[in-house]
Amino acid sequence: MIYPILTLFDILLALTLLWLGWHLLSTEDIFKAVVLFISFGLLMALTWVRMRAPDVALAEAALGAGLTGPLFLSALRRMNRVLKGERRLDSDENRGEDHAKNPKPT
Amino acid sequence: MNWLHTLFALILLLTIAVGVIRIFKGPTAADRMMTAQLFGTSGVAILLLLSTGMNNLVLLDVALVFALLAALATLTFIRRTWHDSGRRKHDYPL
Amino acid sequence: MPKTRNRHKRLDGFQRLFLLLVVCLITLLGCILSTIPNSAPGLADAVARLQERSGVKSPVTAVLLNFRAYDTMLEVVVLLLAVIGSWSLTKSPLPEQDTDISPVQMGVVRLLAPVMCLVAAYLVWQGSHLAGGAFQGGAILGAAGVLILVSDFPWIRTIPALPLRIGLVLGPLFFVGIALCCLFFTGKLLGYPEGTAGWLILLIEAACALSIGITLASLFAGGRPDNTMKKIQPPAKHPPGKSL
Amino acid sequence: MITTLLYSMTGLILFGMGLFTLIVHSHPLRKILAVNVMSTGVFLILIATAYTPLGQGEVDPVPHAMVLTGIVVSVSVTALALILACRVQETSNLDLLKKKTVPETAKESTT
Repeated sequence: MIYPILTLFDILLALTLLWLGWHLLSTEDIFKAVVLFISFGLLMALTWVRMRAPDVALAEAALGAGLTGPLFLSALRRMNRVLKGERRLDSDENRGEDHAKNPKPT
Repeated sequence: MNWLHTLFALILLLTIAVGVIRIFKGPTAADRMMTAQLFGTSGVAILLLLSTGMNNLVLLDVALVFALLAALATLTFIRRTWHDSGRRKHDYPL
Repeated sequence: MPKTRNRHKRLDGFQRLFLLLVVCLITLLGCILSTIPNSAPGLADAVARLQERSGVKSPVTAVLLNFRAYDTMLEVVVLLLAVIGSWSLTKSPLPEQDTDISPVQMGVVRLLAPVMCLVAAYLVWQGSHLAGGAFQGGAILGAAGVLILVSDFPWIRTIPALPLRIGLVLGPLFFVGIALCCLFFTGKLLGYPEGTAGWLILLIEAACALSIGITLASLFAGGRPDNTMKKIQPPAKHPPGKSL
Repeated sequence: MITTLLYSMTGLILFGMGLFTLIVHSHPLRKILAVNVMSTGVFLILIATAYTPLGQGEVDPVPHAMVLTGIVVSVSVTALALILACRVQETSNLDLLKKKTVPETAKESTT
């Protein structure tokens, strides 16, 4: 009784992974791609659990599902602020002296 | 191995697969982010079911890590994305 | 290239050729993968045979920190190199002014950050007999750091850089030091003396977890800490508006 | 056996999709995502070959250890690549802004 259910579980997991992977690589909205990537990481952690690798599942749950999402989101914001011209362009050269002078980007 | 637990894990995985639709259709960025949050919750439930189904207590720790870190992405989203460019229909021009 | 290139499903000639090549590669690799015999002799038996002598009960930790410990040592150095690379690229874009922190978020940070540190310590301790270890614990510590960084507390800017740097190199230095000590006493690089392997592995794991946590948090911060600003800041901050 | 094959093929297809996207798409963030998907595919193949079903002996811990270090390294390399991409965008915008007007450069740098 357990093996058909597990096989169904495997097939559903693999199909969802492929579906998520394809869409995260092909959507034109990059924010949607990042959210899909976070979900992809969560499902990868489930896959490692199914593959009897709890060590890898722990690492993936902490890194793939927990840390890469914030990484991508903050990088996305940093790039968007550059695009909108909100960010100071001379951020690294003379940041020390005029840090207090620059207006707060909103 | 308990087949009933595995069956319910399968059903929860099915709900995750259905929930992906909200990421595609979600009108605002917050809808998409909340879907990822929901996946974290479903993932905790699946892990708890599988830990009795596969008779492996380590999976409880994985579920603990899931539950601890699920809020992190949402918090980053609120602080970094929603904070300065949200509250409208969200479509990054990249 | 127009902005909506990704939206169109039509591909140009080069992209079609590349798609064809990728499909050929995948088919070839799939054929190779399907011919792997499933009863191939793995290394599971060898690891299980030497498990007693490794000092830990978890096979993955035994492989990571005893049988292939030099691999892990160099990998920790790779993490350090990533931080050096990011620090040499740019300064971290820290919050400009004191931003508003909602009480809900304060509550979340106050509740979650200590629990994360506790779980990290638990995972490092658990690595010797069940799943867990330096990488998992370090990842949770890094997540706690990200949680604090993302809240834009004003005191983040005043974190002194020297303890940060010491924390970054603590794990790799400790690992290399123990490796050299083992080389001196037993004649083998990372050949732990008889009976001390368990404790040494736990010590290395604790130091590496701390370093990995700081590494991941400073990679999230996205650049080196701003030392020049900190020295200017205290006189400039107390009389506000004077620096203009 | 069938589980190993299923997950290996999934990893292989993920690798192929990531490789294709890495070459075809031009946005740097998309390229970093593609490299991540590729590495996930490779990890999946490695773990799937080590898999043995429940009750038929132990799983091989050596690929697990390799994948564990690989995941940590891939995350830190991703972070480094993101910082590099942000830095490239900042500096390239700076250079273009000195010559041209703002909206044109913003449009150019997106593609």
